[in-house]
Amino acid sequence: MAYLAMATGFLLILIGFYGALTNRNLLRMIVAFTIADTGVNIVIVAIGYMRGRTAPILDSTVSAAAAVQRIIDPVPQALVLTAIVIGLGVTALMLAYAYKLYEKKRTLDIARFTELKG
Amino acid sequence: MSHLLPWLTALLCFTMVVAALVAIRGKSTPIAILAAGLVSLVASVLFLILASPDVAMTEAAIGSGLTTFLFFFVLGRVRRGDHG
Amino acid sequence: MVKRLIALALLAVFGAVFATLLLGYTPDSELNLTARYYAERTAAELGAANIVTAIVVTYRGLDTLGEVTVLFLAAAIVGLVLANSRPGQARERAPVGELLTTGTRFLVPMILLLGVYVFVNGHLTPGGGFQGGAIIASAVLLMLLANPLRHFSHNLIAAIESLAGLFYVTLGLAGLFLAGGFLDNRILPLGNLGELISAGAIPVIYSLIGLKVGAEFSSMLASLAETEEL
Amino acid sequence: MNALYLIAIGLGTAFLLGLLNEQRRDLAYTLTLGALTMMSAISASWLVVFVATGAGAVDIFTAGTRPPFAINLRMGLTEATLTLLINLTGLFAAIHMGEVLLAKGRRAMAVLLIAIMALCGIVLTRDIFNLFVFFELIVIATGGLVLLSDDEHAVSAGFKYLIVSQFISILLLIGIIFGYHATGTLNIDGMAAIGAGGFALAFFLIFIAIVAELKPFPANGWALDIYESAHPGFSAVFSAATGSAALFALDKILAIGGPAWYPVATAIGIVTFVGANLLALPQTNDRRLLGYSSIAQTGLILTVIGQQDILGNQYLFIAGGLLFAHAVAKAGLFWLSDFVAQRELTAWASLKERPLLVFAFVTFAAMLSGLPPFPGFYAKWELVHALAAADRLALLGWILFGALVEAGYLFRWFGYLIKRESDEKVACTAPQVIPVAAAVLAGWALGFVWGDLSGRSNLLLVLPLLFALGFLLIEWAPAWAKNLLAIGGLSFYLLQTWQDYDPLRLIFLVIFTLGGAIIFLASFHAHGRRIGFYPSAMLMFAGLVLLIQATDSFGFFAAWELLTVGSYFLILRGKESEPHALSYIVFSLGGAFLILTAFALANAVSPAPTFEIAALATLAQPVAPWVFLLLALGFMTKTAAIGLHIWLPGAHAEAETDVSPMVSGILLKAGLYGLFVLLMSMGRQSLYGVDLVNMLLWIGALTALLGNLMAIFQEDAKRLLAYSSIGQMGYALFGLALMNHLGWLMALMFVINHYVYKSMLFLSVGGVAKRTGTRAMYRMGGLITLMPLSFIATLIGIIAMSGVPPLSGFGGRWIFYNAIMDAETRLPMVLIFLSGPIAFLYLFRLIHTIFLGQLKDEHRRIKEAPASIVLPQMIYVAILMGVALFPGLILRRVDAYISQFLPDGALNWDGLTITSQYGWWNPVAIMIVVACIFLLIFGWLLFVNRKAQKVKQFNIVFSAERPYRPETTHFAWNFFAPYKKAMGFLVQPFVTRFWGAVTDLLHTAGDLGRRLYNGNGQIYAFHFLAFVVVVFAFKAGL
Repeated sequence: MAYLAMATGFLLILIGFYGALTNRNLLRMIVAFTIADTGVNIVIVAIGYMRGRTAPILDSTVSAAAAVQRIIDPVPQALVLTAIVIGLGVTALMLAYAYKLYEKKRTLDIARFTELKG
Repeated sequence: MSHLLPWLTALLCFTMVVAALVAIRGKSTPIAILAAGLVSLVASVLFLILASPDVAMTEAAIGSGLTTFLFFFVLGRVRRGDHG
Repeated sequence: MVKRLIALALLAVFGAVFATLLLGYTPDSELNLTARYYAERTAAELGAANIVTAIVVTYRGLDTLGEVTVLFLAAAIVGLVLANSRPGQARERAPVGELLTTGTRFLVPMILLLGVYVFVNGHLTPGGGFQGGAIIASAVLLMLLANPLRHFSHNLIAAIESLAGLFYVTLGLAGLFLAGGFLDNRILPLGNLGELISAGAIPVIYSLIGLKVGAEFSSMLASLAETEEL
Repeated sequence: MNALYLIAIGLGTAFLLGLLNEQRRDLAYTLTLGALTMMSAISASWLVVFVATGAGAVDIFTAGTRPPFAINLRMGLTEATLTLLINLTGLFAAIHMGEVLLAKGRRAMAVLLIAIMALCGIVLTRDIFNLFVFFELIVIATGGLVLLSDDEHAVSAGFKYLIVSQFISILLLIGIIFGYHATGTLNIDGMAAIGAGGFALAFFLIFIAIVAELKPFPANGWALDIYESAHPGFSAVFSAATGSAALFALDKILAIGGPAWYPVATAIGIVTFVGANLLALPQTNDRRLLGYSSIAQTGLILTVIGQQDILGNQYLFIAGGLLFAHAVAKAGLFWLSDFVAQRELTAWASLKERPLLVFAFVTFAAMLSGLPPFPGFYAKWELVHALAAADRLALLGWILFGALVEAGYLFRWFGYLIKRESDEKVACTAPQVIPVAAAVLAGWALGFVWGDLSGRSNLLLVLPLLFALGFLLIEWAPAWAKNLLAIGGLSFYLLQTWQDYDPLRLIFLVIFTLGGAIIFLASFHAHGRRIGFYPSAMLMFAGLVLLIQATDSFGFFAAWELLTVGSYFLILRGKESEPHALSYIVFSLGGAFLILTAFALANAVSPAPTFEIAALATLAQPVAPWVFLLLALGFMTKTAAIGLHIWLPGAHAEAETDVSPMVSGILLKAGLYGLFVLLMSMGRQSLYGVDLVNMLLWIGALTALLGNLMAIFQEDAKRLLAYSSIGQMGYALFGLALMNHLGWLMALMFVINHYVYKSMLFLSVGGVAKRTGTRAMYRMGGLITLMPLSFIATLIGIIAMSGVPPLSGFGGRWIFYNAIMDAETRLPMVLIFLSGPIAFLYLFRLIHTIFLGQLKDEHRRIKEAPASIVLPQMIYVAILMGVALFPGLILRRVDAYISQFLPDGALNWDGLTITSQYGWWNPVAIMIVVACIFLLIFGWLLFVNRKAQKVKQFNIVFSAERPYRPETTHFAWNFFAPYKKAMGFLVQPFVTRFWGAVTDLLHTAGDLGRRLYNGNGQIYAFHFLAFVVVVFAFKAGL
């Protein structure tokens, strides 16, 4: 299951990369990046998954003493939380940029913003 | 129940890949945004299966919820003025 | 077309790299050093039932502080980027349906409450500051949808955001003086595992995070909503 | 104070700003500055503690838990220094950008604060995921700060940056999580303890992501756009602070990868260094150029990081020296660029009205080029030595090549600044000046610290250099006062030290000091304050005397660079000297790099902390000839041997009246001094069966012949003299390369004579040019009666120089011909004999065309040259007479001294008669004979012409049609046209064309490379991914 999830995660990353490289529309590029981000998150979570164990939350079913045998690795989950939020921050920023760029030239085609070069 | 989980996982994964392809190659931008949101949403279900409820909640609320709205806000501003 | 072929060729290499990683991956059968420590010690040391929360808020609290800062930055910059765009003029718009307006009045308090519940219980159950914050922001979103021209009090949002942030940093520093180090949650009594008032400062910090994140999301949404339609 | 306060203060203040009313911007700004000051103070206090106590690094734990279970930070000497650099850069950037920050409000200030805080975080953290978080903060903050610019393209630049950052952060995350899976920890030290062997692929992703933050060539198009369009206040942070933090991050994670990854870092670094410098060459936009230069410098430091396996405990000294020199200078230049209204490099000419800003620019350019006394100089020295010791010569070559290209465009830029015209006014406010001033001070302070740390002589404690720099402080004084001080200083130095030297060095010392003092007499003609002249000149003289003083290779090389830089500034002062000064500095630095390499090679085979110059004599065999070759080539760039001569004519001819004699009469001798030292200690060397000394002999002969040949076709009097110098240096080189006693003696005679007569001729011709307003000889004529003293000086100089009796030149020739008889090689001798008469051909034109013939109408009212210019000429006349009469005064002792090295063939000094094995020479007798002949003929001429009638001048030039080029009607124009027909092929500018082709090639390469950057952010993403693939393949193939 973890393999499948991880493979899907990698596939999503590649699909996202491909989209970001081939779509000239700014918004579509950003969409592609969110897909790649989701892919990364899946990969990270999948790495921490351990067959037959439960979420790293202690409650009536998982006591503190038995935790070591019962729960999955909590670290990747903590990292993913951070990664998701950071991803949103960057996406929001890129969207604001896209809006600003559109405001200037009334186009979303990235190939039109090439004044700086060389 | 548990023997169904791998099949469910496979289905979810397949859905995500298809949705991602739609988001990348589809003609319409709004559909692409929605497809990307769908990828996130399905991913959050996958996270639940992978025993990560915290991540699932976050992904659902932020990844598929807020992000999609942000996209639509910008798309709305941009599209209405798009005369070309 | 050439571009696509090059992209495919490049990504083929990355695909190979990823495939190698994937094939080389063997799931752990036991928790590794770090995870084992968290599994064994979190309850005793920090008194939090949700280990992920303990890690997020305390053990890797510096990351989370950075993460909150990322949102703060993003909100500030989105505001900055869009500050030069003229604010939307009051134009005649098709009135929003009454259902939405009434629904909003009814739903917003409920959503806000839900958000608070999520982050206050972050150390016990799944969810926490970020999820709760996002839920709070969705209430704001709903209000924006119901009345697009409502100008949000940026000052109020900014004040909530800043106060939450300041308290967060202060609590972190308090850890330096009162406990073992920056962001140590043991500045407050740990209480009994599983109770609402437990896990030291974790619920406080996570609530602050929730408020702050909610304010930041709201600020971003409001900034975007208030821009002029091009 | 706990280092966590760096983060807490930065963040806390940023959050606090949100509470303020948007209207209270002053308060917000004050808070921002206060926070940055506090952060700087914290870093500074740590630095003081580490330096004072030598304490080790301190680990700071968070969450009350030990790593690897919680994130920890580390504060050590390196971290303290880097965070201080970052915080100070941030503080001064905030001061610089005050206006913009106030206009944009508290949000912008908060973003800046967080950026600086995050940079500190990158430096401090020991957790790899935490590193990622801080990097993301930097990405977002950069995205915000780019927008502070009023350049509308900044938005697209920021977006391109965000695109690439997304790719980078995804790769980084995957690398981190697989690294975690393999090691079970996120702690960098924990990972390092386990090693990257088990997760090489994951580590590759981490590595490449951090490398990408360094903007490696060619995956850096986005960074250049940011440099070009962002606010310069922020670009300084982006270049100095972000670059430093990212480099340190890379250094940290390389601890995980271990030595297996050093070659990869080196390869990326050197490709970046050379590539970015080449691409900088054709740039015309100042900020983009600075961007390229920043990237190049980062590449260089990356190379150093990759070479840490051989640098040992010098690693931090070298990397730090390069890093700080780069950071301070680059920040300073970016801030300085705000004073310039337009973005073309040539627009910087507007700064030249402000000497202090020019000084700032010079400081920064010198720091970047690794010139003494700045940290980069010491770092370069140690780096080159370490590379040579480890036999990594190809890398060494590329580093020096890149450095030369960089120095080339920096000094070209400085040439624009000094020589171009600009109507723009410099607008600078106090808040903008403070950061620049701080950077200048920091630069000099760092120079002092690095000199102190170097374990070698601290150049900023060396008296002659301090004396020269002291002139900077008294630039407000009138020129005559400074002139007095300069003369006094030179004389004092001679008086104080002359006993310390052997006769050979003493001769050079006298020429450098007393000779300089005499030329300075001519400088009394200048009025006003003559800003820039005295520091430059004294810098050159400081370098010259230090050269004599030097006993080890470090002192020698430092002196060499000092005199090169000083003379460059002097030469640049000439009217049309911009291109010539540039080619001078490029050739000289190229030569200096060869010398540096030679010393490093020599030191590598005979390891010692300091390499004594004398130890060249005992150098082991396989290396010795190479050292010899490199040193000889280096010195010959200074003596302008044929092939390396193209900088000289313009540089000497365009220089000011009193500068020409300095650079010709004195500076050239530095090269000869080097050759003397070289041949004296190394003797004959052969490489692949070729006798290198024999090669020098040929070069000397050819230089003499071709230099003289080129001289005869000149119309410009000073150019003529300049070419003649090339020829003369050829003679001296030839004499030295004869490797016999008389040859050396003759070369020394040339050293003295050439100084005297070339200084004299340059002064007299300069005086004439000053009065007539032209240097073209065909525009002069008949000045003998109006400028009699100049005439006498010229006449004496010519007689002396052409080597006819009775003056000292003859003595030189006499020894010379004797020397040739001693030698075995006949063919180059023929060339040397040939060039003798050729010299006469051009020399007589000086008299014939300038002083004889018809007086030009417009010159009727001309007066004799100013007394201050004539006075030294008269001194030279006296010296020439003296040396001619009593050559033994000097030569005897030298003769005895040379006998130590070449005992055979010494001269026999018997009273006034000098005897060699081929004949004898009595200078006094010759003088008497010649004087009698002269008087006889002169008397006879007077007698014959006693009835001669004076004829008024009658101008027939314009009697008929107006010639298209009036000069063609002048008899002295193209005087040697017939010879030119016969021998012109010899003086075709082959060499000039060759070097022109080389520079064109470099430019073309740079231009082609630029096409890579087509401005499309998506294409830059392709570049990045392709870069990753190439590095991957490189690492796989390693």
